[in-house]
Amino acid sequence: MTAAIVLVCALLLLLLAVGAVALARSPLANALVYGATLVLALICLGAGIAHLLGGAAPESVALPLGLPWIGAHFRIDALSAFFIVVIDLGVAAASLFAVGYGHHEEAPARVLPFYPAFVAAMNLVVLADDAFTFLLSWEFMSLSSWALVMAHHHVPENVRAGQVYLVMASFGTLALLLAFGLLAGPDGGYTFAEIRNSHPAPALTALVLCLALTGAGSKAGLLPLHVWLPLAHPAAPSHVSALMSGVMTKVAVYGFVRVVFDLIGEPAWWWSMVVLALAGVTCAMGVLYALMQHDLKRLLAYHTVENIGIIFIGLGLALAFKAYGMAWAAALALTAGLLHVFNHSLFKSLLFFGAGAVLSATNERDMEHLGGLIHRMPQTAFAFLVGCAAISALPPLNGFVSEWLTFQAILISPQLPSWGLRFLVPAVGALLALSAALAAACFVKAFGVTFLGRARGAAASAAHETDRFSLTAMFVFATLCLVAGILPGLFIDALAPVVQSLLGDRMPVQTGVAWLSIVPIAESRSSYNGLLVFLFMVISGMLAATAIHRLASDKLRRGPAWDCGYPDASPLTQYSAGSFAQPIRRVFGTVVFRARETVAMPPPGDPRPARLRVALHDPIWDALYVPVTHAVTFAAERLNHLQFLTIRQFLSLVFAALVILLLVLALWP
Amino acid sequence: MHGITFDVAHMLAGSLVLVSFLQLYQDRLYALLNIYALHALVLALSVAWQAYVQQAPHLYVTAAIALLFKAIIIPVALHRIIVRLGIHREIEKVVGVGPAMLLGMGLVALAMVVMLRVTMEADPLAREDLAFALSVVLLGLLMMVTRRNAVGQVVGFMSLENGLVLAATGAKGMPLVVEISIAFSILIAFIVIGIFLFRIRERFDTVDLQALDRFRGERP
Amino acid sequence: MTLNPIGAVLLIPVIAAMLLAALPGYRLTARINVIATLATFLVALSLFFGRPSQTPFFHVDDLNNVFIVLTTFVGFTTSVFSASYIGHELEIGRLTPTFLRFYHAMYQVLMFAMNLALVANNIGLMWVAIELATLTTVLMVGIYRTHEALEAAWKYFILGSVGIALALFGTILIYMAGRPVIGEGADAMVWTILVARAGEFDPALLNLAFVFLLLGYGTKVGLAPLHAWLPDAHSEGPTPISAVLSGLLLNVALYALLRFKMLLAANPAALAPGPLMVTMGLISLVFAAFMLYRRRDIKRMFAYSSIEHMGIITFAFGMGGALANFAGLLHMTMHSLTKSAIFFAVGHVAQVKGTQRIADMGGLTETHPVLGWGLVLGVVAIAGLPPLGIFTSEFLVVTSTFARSPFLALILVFGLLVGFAALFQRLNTIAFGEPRGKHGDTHASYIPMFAHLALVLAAGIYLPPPLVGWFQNVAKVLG
Amino acid sequence: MALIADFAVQGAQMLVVLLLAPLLTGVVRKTKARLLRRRGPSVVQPYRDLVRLMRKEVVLAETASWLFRVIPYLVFAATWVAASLVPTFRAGLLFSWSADLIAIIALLGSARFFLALAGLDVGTSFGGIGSSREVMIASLAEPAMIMIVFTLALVVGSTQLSTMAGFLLSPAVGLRVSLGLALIALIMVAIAENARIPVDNPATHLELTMVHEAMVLEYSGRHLALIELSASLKLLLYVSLIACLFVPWGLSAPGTGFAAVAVGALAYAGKLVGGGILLALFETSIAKMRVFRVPEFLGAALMLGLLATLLLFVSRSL
Repeated sequence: MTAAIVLVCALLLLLLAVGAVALARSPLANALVYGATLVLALICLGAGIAHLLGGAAPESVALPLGLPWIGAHFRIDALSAFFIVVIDLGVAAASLFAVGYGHHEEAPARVLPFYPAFVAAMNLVVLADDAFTFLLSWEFMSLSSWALVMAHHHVPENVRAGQVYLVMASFGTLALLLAFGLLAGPDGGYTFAEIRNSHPAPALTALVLCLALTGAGSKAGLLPLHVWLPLAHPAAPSHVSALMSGVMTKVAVYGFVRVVFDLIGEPAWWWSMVVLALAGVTCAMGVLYALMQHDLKRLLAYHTVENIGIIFIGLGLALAFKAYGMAWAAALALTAGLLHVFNHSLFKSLLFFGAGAVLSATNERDMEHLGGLIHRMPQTAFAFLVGCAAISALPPLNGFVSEWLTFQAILISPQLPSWGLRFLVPAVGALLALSAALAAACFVKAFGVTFLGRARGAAASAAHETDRFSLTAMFVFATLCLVAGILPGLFIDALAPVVQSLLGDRMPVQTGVAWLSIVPIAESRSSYNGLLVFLFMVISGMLAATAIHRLASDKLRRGPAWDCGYPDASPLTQYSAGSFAQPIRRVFGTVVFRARETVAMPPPGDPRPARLRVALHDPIWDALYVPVTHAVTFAAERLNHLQFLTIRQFLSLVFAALVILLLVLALWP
Repeated sequence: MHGITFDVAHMLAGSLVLVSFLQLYQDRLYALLNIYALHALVLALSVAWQAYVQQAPHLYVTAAIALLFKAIIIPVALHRIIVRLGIHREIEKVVGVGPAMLLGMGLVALAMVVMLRVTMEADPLAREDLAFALSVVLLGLLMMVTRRNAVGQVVGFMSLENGLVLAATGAKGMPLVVEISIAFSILIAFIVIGIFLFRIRERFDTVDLQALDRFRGERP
Repeated sequence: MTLNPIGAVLLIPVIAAMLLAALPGYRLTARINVIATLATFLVALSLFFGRPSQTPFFHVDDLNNVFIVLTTFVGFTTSVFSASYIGHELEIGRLTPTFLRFYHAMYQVLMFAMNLALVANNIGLMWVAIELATLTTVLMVGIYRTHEALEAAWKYFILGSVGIALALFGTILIYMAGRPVIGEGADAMVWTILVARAGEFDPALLNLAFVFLLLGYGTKVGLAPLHAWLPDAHSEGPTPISAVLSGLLLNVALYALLRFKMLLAANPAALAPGPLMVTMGLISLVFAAFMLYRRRDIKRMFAYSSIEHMGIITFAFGMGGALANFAGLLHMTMHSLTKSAIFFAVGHVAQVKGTQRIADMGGLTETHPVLGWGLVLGVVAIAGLPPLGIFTSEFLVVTSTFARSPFLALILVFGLLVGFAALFQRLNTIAFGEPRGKHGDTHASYIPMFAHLALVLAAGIYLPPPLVGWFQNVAKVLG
Repeated sequence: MALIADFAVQGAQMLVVLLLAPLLTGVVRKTKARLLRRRGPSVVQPYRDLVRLMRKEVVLAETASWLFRVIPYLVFAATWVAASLVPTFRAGLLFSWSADLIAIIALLGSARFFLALAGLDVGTSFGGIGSSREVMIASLAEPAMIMIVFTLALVVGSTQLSTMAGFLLSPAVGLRVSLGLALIALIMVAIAENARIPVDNPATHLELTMVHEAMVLEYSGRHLALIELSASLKLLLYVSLIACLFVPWGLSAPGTGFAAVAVGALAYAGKLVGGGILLALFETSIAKMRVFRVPEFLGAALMLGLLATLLLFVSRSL
């Protein structure tokens, strides 16, 4: 039933996409398309939640499409249902946001048709139950999102972003193609059922893991395959950026989980080493990249990379525990990972909505020209602040819960027999802690420079609060962030069937625990109660406020800023994003990005301003992608000479071919 | 089949290969043309002999074509073209005579090896004929790629084609042989006319390169 | 004979050719051209429902049935396209009425030749037909009489004739191989008989024959390193001809190659043609993929992409096995539809921009949305992105190969990726970004292009069972 | 009935930390003054300051936003909750399980997060200096702290403070290298977190050397009072954290009677005073370091923490 509902919705979405081509020009199109998408997404969402909470059995649908002798198989189990929920929740909010935001779109005809198609593709990916359908939907998802990235194609960077994105995407798809090729075997058992039953050799499964990691990782933004992400996500319209960052990367995670936890059977212990190492590095590097950014949306995109790292830490730990048959621990780790999937989809979408609101209000993505927006657009500022706090893993919001669970999972690692893991995991933990702290720093910068202080430019000082649809979308998600933060038990229990189906074990039931707190393993070991912490803070804050206002003074006088007695200087003397990040840049950047600061100080008496120039190098781009591109262009150059041979020379090629083949024949045994 | 017919056919085919070598050896255009005429003549003879051996009268047509068209008309026509276009008489080679000869030897050897792998069931005449034909074809191709002038290359192509006709006629009872030989003669005629029309003095290439350069500057 | 669809498929073009050679006037001739091709197509469609019994000269089986219909269909759509395209050419005076007459006649002759090659049951006849087709296209490539056009035609002619010669030698060898078993005379050239008895042939002769046929017909297929004529011919001839070349002629040549591969497959002692085809296929693929980067002429670029795809197809058939062969057949069909659609788009693009230089095009989706998006869709299809048909075939090729010989699959994937990047790099400059170059207008006919793309899209989502059935049968025979 | 008692104890704990915090600050100041041969203000001076500040009116910069006014309460609330969750004189309080050590660190993190935002809110250059340096220090201090938590949690098998304290009391612990390293690291972190010398100087008002003070430069009146109070709460928190983890003796176990509680209280008071004096000694015996030496200082702490964790496996494996 659920599968059927979602399939029908996907079909309708595709039809909507076709229809959107026709009526893209009309003024109603915006409301119509996004409204319809919103409704359909809500339907899917409802179906998904029902299936997940109802604990319904997996159900399959087979359609006579795709490869005729196989057909298109769709199946919804707990895992798919969970990701359906994640996807359609994000989509619903994005559509609601877009109902208002869409009016600022200068080229709606380039967005409206592809948006529903993109949504449909994402839903289909998680439903697909055979390799062909899966990859078809997967690549179609890339394609439609590519079209959305290319929406503002007048900006050269966007075109480049589209190029990098599509190439990386098809690289990933090809990797997955190979993986499924291995799993399906030479005579093409492409349905997942067949794949589950075929038990390939360990060497093969190892290869499959690497390929799956490459394929899914390149879409999720795992280092070093993340390069497209910070280019492509900001290039798209903001509601699409929200979907790409908040939801599409999760679909990639789904792909990884499906293949590695479901399809290829028992993991080997060292797999987790690979995953964990990559994930840890991704985490730390992602946030460091983010700290160096001044472009609000790009900063957010890099944080997606970081959070993907956190998620994969959870998955890697789950793999490790699974390999050693510690199902209960694996359940904890996997739950942590999946919970973070959900949480990240919430606050990252929220943050991108905020960025979109700022963008539409100021036409400015560069933080150095923003500032003081909290005065102009207070509600957006509030929602964005909640998002920042959540993504910085501050209690009592939801980001903290999943990271806390991840830490709890890390703390079980000493019970692993493998020495490699015992030493690796704490290091990964350190990286996780580091990136959490740096993330907080980064969002102090993001929020502080964008919304606080004084306006750094005319655009910022003329900004207006965004429309009510966008605000609704933002506040819904802000509330969800809080709810998921203070009542994590409910969400953990909702995830139980997923974990159960994948690992055969689950975390202890949380809803029964006193005071609604969560207990991953045992109360004596560790527990956390978001609700109580929240209430404590509220109560004590209120107490303090009332007490002081009652007993002491509540008088207040406005005056010029004190600033150690310096006269009020221009807004340009404020700390900018660059200067805020400078200490951290000096600590980490000099090593990681070979950051160099050069000061051009004019001689005394020279009125010219002094200039500080900062040079950064992207280590991964320089080390990996530049050589590849060079190699390709070089080869192309070389081969291109073959274009200008004379006919005689071409004939000699033919002649040579003939002689060689004859030689082959002559030497043939 | 009895010895003598076989030996004659064998001898003729072998001499065709020999003539191909002679062509490789030439470095003057007129001489080359004469040798080609000889080539065509030998071909005509062997085709005629095949016609006689196989009692296949239609092969005489092919022989006649070979004699008239290839041995007489084409060489004459090329003569006039050379005069009219003032192509200078020296043949520029890519590789010298010696190496060309060695290559030729190698090719013939290759042809033999390849053909002799054919089991004895196929009748010997066919095998020998094919072996020679293949060598002629290869030598013709070799000539095309080692000669720089258009005329030299055309001659190369024509001798290649002679090899084909030899093979076709050697294949006992093969239908369409005559048609094929006619078709090929027409093809050659086209090439010759082409050379004349496009004023290709030195080499095929002259039509192409400078053109290619301008040609949406795809050079690096 | 006339009641027989085969006869009709062959006769209609001949008659039309004579008519068109005789009649003056653009509108009329263009109409006749369209009508004739339409008629041929309809007749060919009837083959789906009833196949005539095979004769020593003609036969229709699962393999060529589909390709006859495909050829006649693309022939028809192309004639529709060429009606609008050539009209524009006449207006700007690139083409004179006399040449127009010649062009239409030749077009029909080409159709005839290709149909003949497809229905021929006699390998000699097939050879004749393919060479006829080649020579016709040579003449049409040179039709603009510009220096480049003549030069391209000349190159095509010379390389083509060598190919012809090699193919003929191969054909003779096949006859020689067949004769001892089947006996002298025409029977030893009838394909159906040959394939029935191929098991008893002398393997060495078969091998030798296949080598020559591979090179001879391979020249027509445009496999590297025999490809040299192809890019020039595509970029210099009139676009309808480029469309037919890429869409049909390459297919026909490959079809001929397949016929002979079947012969070898039927003979256990003969060397497996697989390795040869795999090697040539991979060489063509990777080579063409790299060549795509430096292309500045739009038609040349797509010509190279044709080489690339021919490489993929040859590779697939070389790998053999039910899946790979099926994929190869599917890919042939999809590629001819897609590539001709792309050339339809490219033709109009070149007309509105007044040049074939990629550098002088830009922001096409902005200035000419329908044309631009059509082109984008075409490139998306040709790059093997879903949900279009080529994705299916590439999916099958890659997956089935990797399970069997990972190393080859890696090369394949590498080539695919390189080509992919190049295609989109160019597409981005042509279709997106700030509009560049002049944008004139043309009374373009978009129906053919979108008809093809619609078919490709449909095939990507749903393949009709009968088609699949035929292809699977053929795949089995192909070994 | 028992529940009410538990509530009472919990409430007492919250009050105790709130009331003792300024005293600890006072003690430290007094001792430092003594060590510098000054008489120094009396130990209750901090209370007086707080009261005075409370009474004063707030002078708010025109450019300040609503957030600027909310933040002091947020910071205070977060710090107070965190402080009241650390066992002082009695383990296993009613709500002690509502947040484990990681959560407590995270709570302090949120306090810092908002304080840093406050520094940026008014839009002055000094606020910026303050917050940017603060987050830089924090970005190193927090991971170091987490590594310390790892070490302890791996020894104890829990991140629950009460459980930890209980375990560390038991003889099962023995003497471990890792614990020593962890202690040193913890002290270093505590110094950094509380803006003490050598990382930062709470007493300075020399613009370019201040970190914490620069951040709160724009605050006045009751807001400033709250922030000062939170600062001393934080100091108290760290002292009692060290106390309950490394010198847990005297800590009354849950369920024990009044006597035990009394002992615990006395012991706690002793530990506080001791801690304060030690801190003062340390501060007077060392000079403040340049801001960009701080990363090295904290990096060392982080390394120590990691080393402690890894050594743990070695020592275990023995």
